[in-house]
Amino acid sequence: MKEDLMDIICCPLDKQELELTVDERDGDDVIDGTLTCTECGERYPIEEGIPNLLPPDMRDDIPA
Amino acid sequence: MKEDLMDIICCPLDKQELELTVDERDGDDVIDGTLTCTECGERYPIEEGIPNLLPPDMRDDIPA
Amino acid sequence: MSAGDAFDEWARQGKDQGMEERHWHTAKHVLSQMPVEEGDTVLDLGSGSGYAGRALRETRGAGRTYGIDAAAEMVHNARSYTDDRHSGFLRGDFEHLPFADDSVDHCFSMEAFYYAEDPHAVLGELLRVLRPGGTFYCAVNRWEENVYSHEWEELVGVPMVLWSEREYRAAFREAGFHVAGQDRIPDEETEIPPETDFPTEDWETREAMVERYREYGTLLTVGVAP
Amino acid sequence: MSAGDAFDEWARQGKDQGMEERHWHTAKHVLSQMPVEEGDTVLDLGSGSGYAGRALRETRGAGRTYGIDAAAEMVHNARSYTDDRHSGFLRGDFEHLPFADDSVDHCFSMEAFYYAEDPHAVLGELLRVLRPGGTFYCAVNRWEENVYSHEWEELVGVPMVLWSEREYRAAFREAGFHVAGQDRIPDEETEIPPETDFPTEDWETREAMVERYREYGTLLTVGVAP
Ligand SMILES: Nc1ncnc2c1ncn2[C@@H]1O[C@H](CSCC[C@H](N)C(=O)O)[C@@H](O)[C@H]1O
Ligand SMILES: Nc1ncnc2c1ncn2[C@@H]1O[C@H](CSCC[C@H](N)C(=O)O)[C@@H](O)[C@H]1O
Repeated sequence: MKEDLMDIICCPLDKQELELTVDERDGDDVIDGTLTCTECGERYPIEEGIPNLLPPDMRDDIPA
Repeated sequence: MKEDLMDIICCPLDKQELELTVDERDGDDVIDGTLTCTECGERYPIEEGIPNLLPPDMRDDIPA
Repeated sequence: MSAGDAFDEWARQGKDQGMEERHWHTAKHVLSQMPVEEGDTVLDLGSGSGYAGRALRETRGAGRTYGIDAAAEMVHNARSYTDDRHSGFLRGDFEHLPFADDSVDHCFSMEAFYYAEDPHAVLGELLRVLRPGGTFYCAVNRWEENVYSHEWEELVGVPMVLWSEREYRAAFREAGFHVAGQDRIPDEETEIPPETDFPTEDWETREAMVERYREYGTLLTVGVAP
Repeated sequence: MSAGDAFDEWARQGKDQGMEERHWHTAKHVLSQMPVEEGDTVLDLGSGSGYAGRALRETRGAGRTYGIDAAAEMVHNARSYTDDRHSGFLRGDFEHLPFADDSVDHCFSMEAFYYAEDPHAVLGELLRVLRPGGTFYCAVNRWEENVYSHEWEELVGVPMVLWSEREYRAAFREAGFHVAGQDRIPDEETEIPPETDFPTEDWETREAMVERYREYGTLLTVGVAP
């Protein structure tokens, strides 16, 4: 995901701000990392450049 | 003009309410009459069933 | 000569019905998209023969439709074409609408908007009379991108607005409308003669005629009152 | 089986590209009507192969486009089809949009809305994320009036919304949208074999196939956030 997505994304549950932790990047493209809700603490993985912002109970695959 | 048009028409100049004087009618269809602005007093003719609500300075024909 | 005088003359010659027939190719598609519900009050700006109001009464259950036109003969003809008094007509100028604020649900206009002397005034008036959520369906086949429409001003003999598609959107927004969409509606029905008939009286090449009718067609801009 | 699982399977089989090809017949007309201006942020709900975002970047100068899709394989494929990182993709559920209030200019959705378990929730979420005046272009070819779409639920194996045109308008309004218009967009490109080839595997009669593609086509409902 391009880092400017941070301007507009939020936690799908409580719509609060997310904090980005980057594990791997390619310029301003975040390849691996984590988005953490600043309010509820829920964590959303970024894998292969794609943030997974499904509500946790819809996340069927094993998070990275 | 059908009389229920009175619900929504107004003076084209100052947008104030109009008062209807009927000279000839056919049921609720007003064939001949006058619409008078309750605010500025401007008069608008109804002829052959058709109200002429052009601003007076655009009215080129001789009013009834 | 004012637009009103020119169109009085047209109406006397019965050209209102010719326009209806030609414009219907496109107008029926435009009308069918309008979000008109049963009982709605709909305005037709520059109503000519008045077909739009009649159609919306018959097919969509509009409660009342009003055609407004500056030309006396147009309005007289329009009234004479229907017995349905819920489809009414009045003479007036669309830059000075004789309707109360928020009194109209939707407005349609076909091949009329570009005759406005002050098109911004028309948009301002419409925004005033439309209720929140009311739409303005503005169809014109004279506009910048349609190069074939540039010469009309000379033909009709009155000055005419010639905006681009972007300028239409900008002017709608400037007046306070939300722009919901913009589209070119092709005329699929005007007959285009075979290659061998060209040049015709009106068209140098078949290609140009196809482009004019099937590609450019009519520009529809849809505004929504906030 | 959830819609996500079904579509993961489809994406693995490369069916996302088949859908893109078929849906493009209609989608290009829908996209061209959207009032997208340079720099706008546009969302594609249930983005599949992601063609809509790519197209709006290339042809309309959209500033950023985001495709959201529940199926991991769809999103992975979509990302792999473009190097343009202003055309991004994310995995998410359109009933729980991960976007801030008023953060999106316009939203497009093709053949996806009817998979919603709670379609009213989708509309509510959209109204929240769209800025005032933002539009939702909702295109579906499964709806009540299109009788040929009724059997799909069985074929796809997941429950699917089946609203009438009127129900679409009512639900949009109930959510708080203004309804700007509604239209059936014909598919003029799907090839229809000559009379003598019927019945085919899928179609009893040529008439039915013509009705399905050329008359019903795809239902487009346009909502505008007040
Ligand atoms: N300022 C104005 N106010 C009201 N009507 C006007 C106008 N300027 C032009 N018109 C009217 O707009 C009409 C344009 S001709 C189009 C008529 C009809 N809508 C159709 O599709 O066939 C004419 O009847 C003309 O008299
Ligand atoms: N609740 C939901 N949230 C997000 N995406 C969903 C969803 N339910 C279904 N989808 C997605 O919607 C898509 C429908 S297929 C249509 C794809 C694309 N718009 C096209 O026109 O080709 C699938 O990719 C599916 O995974």
